[in-house]
Amino acid sequence: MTMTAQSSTSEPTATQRPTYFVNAMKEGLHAAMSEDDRVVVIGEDVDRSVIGATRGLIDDFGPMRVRNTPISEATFVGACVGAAAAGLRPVVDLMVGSFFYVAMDQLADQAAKLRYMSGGQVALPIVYFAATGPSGSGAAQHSENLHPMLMNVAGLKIVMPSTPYDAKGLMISAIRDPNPVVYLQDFVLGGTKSHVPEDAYAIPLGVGDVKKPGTDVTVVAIGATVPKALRVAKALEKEGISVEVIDPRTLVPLDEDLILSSVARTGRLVVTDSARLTCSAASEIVAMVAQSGFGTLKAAPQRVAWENVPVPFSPPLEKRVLVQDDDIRRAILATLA
Amino acid sequence: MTMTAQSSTSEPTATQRPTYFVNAMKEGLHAAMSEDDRVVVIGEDVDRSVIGATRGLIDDFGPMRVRNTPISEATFVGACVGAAAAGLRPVVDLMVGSFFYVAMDQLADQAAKLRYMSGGQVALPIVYFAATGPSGSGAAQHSENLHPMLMNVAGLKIVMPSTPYDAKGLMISAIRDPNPVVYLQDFVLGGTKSHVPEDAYAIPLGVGDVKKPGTDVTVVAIGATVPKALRVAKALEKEGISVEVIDPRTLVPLDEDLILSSVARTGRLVVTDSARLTCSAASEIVAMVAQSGFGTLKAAPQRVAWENVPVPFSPPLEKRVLVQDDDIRRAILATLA
Amino acid sequence: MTVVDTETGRPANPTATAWPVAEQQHMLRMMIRIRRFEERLAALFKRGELPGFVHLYLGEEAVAVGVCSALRADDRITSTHRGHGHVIAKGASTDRMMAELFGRVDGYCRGKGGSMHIVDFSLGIMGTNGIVGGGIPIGTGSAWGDKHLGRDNVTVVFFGDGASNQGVFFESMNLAAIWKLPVIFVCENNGYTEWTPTEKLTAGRIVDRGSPMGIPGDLVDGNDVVAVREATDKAVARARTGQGPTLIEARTYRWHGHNEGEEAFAGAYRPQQEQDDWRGRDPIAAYGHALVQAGVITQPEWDEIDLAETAAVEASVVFAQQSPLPDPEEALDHLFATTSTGDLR
Amino acid sequence: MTVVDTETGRPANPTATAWPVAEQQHMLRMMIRIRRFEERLAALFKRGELPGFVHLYLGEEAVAVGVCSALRADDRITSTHRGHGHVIAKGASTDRMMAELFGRVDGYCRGKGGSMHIVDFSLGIMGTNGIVGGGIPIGTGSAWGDKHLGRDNVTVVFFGDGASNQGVFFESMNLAAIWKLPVIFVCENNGYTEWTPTEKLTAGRIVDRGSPMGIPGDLVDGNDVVAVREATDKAVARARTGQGPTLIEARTYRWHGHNEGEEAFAGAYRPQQEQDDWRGRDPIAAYGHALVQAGVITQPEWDEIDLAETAAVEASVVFAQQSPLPDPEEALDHLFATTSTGDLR
Ligand SMILES: Cc1ncc(C[n+]2csc(CCOP(=O)(O)OP(=O)(O)O)c2C)c(N)n1
Ligand SMILES: Cc1ncc(C[n+]2csc(CCOP(=O)(O)OP(=O)(O)O)c2C)c(N)n1
Ligand SMILES: [Mg+2]
Ligand SMILES: [Mg+2]
Repeated sequence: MTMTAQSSTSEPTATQRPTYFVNAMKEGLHAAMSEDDRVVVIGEDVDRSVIGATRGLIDDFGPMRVRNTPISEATFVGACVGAAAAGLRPVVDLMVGSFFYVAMDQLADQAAKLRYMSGGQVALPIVYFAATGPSGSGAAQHSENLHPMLMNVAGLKIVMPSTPYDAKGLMISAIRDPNPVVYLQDFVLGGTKSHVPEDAYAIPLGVGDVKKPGTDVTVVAIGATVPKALRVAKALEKEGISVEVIDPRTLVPLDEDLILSSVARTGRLVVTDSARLTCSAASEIVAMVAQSGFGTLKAAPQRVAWENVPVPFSPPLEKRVLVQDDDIRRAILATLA
Repeated sequence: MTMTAQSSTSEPTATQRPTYFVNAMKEGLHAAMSEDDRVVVIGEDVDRSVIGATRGLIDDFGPMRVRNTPISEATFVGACVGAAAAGLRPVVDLMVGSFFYVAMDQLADQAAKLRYMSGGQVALPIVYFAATGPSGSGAAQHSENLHPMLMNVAGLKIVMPSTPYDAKGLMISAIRDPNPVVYLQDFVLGGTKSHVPEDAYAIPLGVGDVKKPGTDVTVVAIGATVPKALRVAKALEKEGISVEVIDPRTLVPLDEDLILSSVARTGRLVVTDSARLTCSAASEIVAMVAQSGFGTLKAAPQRVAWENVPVPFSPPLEKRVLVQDDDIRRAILATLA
Repeated sequence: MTVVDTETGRPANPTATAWPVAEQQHMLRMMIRIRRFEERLAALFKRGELPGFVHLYLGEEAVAVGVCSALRADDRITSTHRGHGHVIAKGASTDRMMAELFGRVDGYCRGKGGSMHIVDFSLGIMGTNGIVGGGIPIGTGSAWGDKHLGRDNVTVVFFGDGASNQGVFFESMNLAAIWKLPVIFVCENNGYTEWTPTEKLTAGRIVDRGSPMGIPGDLVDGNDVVAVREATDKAVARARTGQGPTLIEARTYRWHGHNEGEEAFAGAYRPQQEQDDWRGRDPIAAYGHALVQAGVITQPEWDEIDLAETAAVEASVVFAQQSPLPDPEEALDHLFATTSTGDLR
Repeated sequence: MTVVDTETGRPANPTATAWPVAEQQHMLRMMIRIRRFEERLAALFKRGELPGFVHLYLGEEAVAVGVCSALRADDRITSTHRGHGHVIAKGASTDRMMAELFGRVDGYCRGKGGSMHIVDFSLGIMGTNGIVGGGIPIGTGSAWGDKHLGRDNVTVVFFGDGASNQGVFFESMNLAAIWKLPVIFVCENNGYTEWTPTEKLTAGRIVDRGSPMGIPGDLVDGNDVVAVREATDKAVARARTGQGPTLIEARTYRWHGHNEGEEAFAGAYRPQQEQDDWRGRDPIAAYGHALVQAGVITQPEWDEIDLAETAAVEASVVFAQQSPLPDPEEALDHLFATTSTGDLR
């Protein structure tokens, strides 16, 4: 847990520089490609990179290890299964999270299941990453967050960092992991900046992080809702309410112990998710705590997630659908009422 | 709610005959095709019907209204969007639930969203149905139940009946509904039999059904787990434990009031789902009650669902992964401990 | 030969079949409308006045107009992420388009859709689409619906060279072929899939991809509105008379980036010479001059059209800016229909 | 002309290139092994001894053997729901296959996979597949992996006529064409997609579907093992020497139903005459007699092979029945790897 502690509490050291989230991802990719030449990155326009995480990698690793694909998501997502079995360690840039839909069979029915169906004959080290979720009027077909769906598919690890520091360390772990990993960069976080060490480091999958310690209420926040929860927590601090903010960082495996032990101390739970409410990660975590930590709950656990509609285009409509600071604040206060 | 009551409590009347589940679905299809000639059924081998729900319809409605498609799920699922906008009321037999994966973009990103994205300009009356879930050693790629995923996709109504009576009435409502409806026939229920009225009747979407009244514990059961829950409830009756078994019948919209009011009476909740646990409908319902009915809960709510692995082939392995009567029984007793 | 227009007695465009003068002028007008609309969007985007991102159609106007001018009002189209030209050519109101792009309540989708989800079912516009290839099965299904219901409507499916590598393109051609559907697959090959040259991603000629299924392919100069129109006329005739689908590949070029603002990060991925050459083949200038040459239109008339369309686009911007933003609570409307007849308020 | 086998001095099969006698006998043996294995499964299924459902390969043996006999041990295949023949031809143990089909712990997947998920990576068998078309991208990726890693392995992707209407087939051909991948697409056209005649669902000839992408197509008699083998030899040579993919369409016929037990509900969907004609073209009888004719094998040797293979299949049934069912707790194993080197226990 040192690494975990470090990520949330450590002061920037000499070797750290302020780094954008997408560049932290790139540093992770670069480190993994440098340490293992079986690591290849493919996707649409990965040479120039629409979102940015692969931009410039081609200069160091060439067009065979940073390779543009046709717009054939189902095929290149599935091709990585065969390639991984043949000995590559493919990393796929799906560009935008919504595009996972096009490749869902190859992802959920092939990549996720082949190892299990074969009785463990093969390991499939593959990373599927994308910028995901709302980007600001990206509209319904460019704003989906599929982690709730993919959590229901056994066989995929799911990573969803909220800081540049975590983004780099989790990218390295995701690529080193011998299993298919879905790595989701919540779109709006891409341009956030914080201190990141220059050299490579790994953050283990399945270890959550206490982004802010607190005693009165536990807020589990996912992806883009983490900075929102932290803002709200800091504001409530002034009102004498001590909020603990936990970022699971990986949704599969999920650090249930960290969440349960926090709730055991605070007795109050809010889960805020960067996804539609129904069958969301927020629902899963609330249900998990309700079942395994019922005795420790002093008040009704609260879910804060998107409205159950597609993400609309117009700014005021989009704002109405997505999670706002005030929604989190109200939910926290509700657990204290 | 008379219909609801009727479905669970009414004695077979003169006009009712013992009917297999798949044949009840067929009666619903037949009634809907008879009342509206814009209703067409397409899918792979729907003329002869692999599962059975469309078998023989071609004799009454001909090859243009009961039409075989190539194995191109993404395309014929999406084609129904255009056809519905043009004035047809397509009903699609996807055959097996797992095959939804292949068509996920057209289902979740197009059919589910076009109406909303267009600001309500169009209604898309489409039914997508399939035999779904484990069928007995169908193995990982023929045993998926996708209702948890699809519940997270706003814009699809989701129907999952547990009795032949409900299967017929809900099929008719699904086809009459002006929206895309996913209708899931949990595979193992296909061969179950009960009394079904000969003439057409509609069971409204969004209205759950109390399959067995009780006072001590509320069990919400979904799809294939309903008969299991009823067996367990009857057995516990002898031990002096009164279990209320609720079948939501439609998961979107979900009859939250029926569930909350039952828990308000019993104070105890078990939700059993015919799906993997993580982000399942069971998680959603437990979370919903934990948030909205916390004060009424006397004990930790319990989820009973599949293990978080693909469905294996070998019978003892499959049995270990799926929900068994004993799992439900243990969960009920746990809420009373 | 010189075809004389019976209405006006003026010689019609010699390069074209004998279309009425009014129709030829209309084709020019529609290309100009698209041009001015897109130019205005480029400026608005630079000034940060448009939410989200936009993909402009500048330079490709002859494809949309050549195709849609061959369609009836009750024919349908499905479009792409680069769809403004298609929907304008199919008759969309630039006021309501602009309002939609501004996210206003008078927009086509009341602000819910934006650039990639512009819909007007009353005009047969079944939607631009945010998913590459996403509209192909939908348009194919629209043709199936019309055929099943005994109508003689046709549906045009617009898509790009990049979309020609999506499986649904082939699946839909196969379905259209075996069911003999009245659908026309129009591939706009602008030489690039985002920032990658088409030939690096796409094996062989797209126009040939239907031939194994017996679908005739027609390769046309996408910057020649007359050539596009004539190819579409043939395809429409086939479709309306029950002879099934046609694949048209129109070679063209986009003048602007894949999306506005890409200069910031895409780098230079297209040779300047190539860009200059294509700009030298401006489909509007070419057609306009041909019409002047043929005496179908005078330069003043042409200037008049341009002024009028430029003014109309300005008016659309004003219309959009004056339209209110939607009430946030509207975000919860329109998910499910309660009656089958839509409920556009 | 008569080719003489250098080892034995006996004339080799005149219809074939000069393959060693042992190899020709081996091809016959493998077809017989598949035949006896599938016949046994049919009987076991009737007696309700097999969990789940099975799709038998009877009548199509020449395709699997013609193709796989042209492959090296380290070449790979992806297969289908009708895959027993493919994996046997690629060298799978019938003991472990049978145990898998019985759901026993000595099965290839320890009972987790069953008929539609038989895998042996050590033999390059990347899996039968429950999703029609599902194996096509996987095999294409396997070829990409080998090429990237500088190996000269080839991968064969088996699929049916019905699968040729899945989008991934075209997408994978396109990727294989632009990346010049060492993959061979082998379409087994047995005339039916489940219970529907192929031509009712599939526009044009499948063998032509790669030509727009520059992929050579080879249409062969799928009941002639020599023809299949020769076509595959050509395709393998192309693939190994970096010339890219080939599409082979093998026309054949399945003797049994789409799946065992279908008689109960499918009804008669294939003309009796058609079935009789194809059974009259038994690929095993044809090749066996050709080899006897050519003096490559004697009738007693042939009978000997058949007896041995029949006995071996019997032994496989015993092996399977004596293998224990897996411990239920194993259901929770094998989801995630802890090391990259697999962990088959
Ligand atoms: C399924 C899917 N994959 C990727 C994208 C991202 N994307 C948007 S446009 C585009 C390129 C499309 O190229 P083309 O079809 O040639 O159309 P053009 O932009 O050239 O008009 C891509 C990759 C998308 N929107 N949908
Ligand atoms: C994606 C998907 N759709 C449908 C099915 C059901 N199904 C299994 S086999 C089959 C027919 C396949 O026909 P073909 O490809 O010709 O292979 P054959 O059975 O003739 O060997 C179908 C429709 C499936 N398994 N997967
Ligand atoms: Mg293009
Ligand atoms: Mg077949």
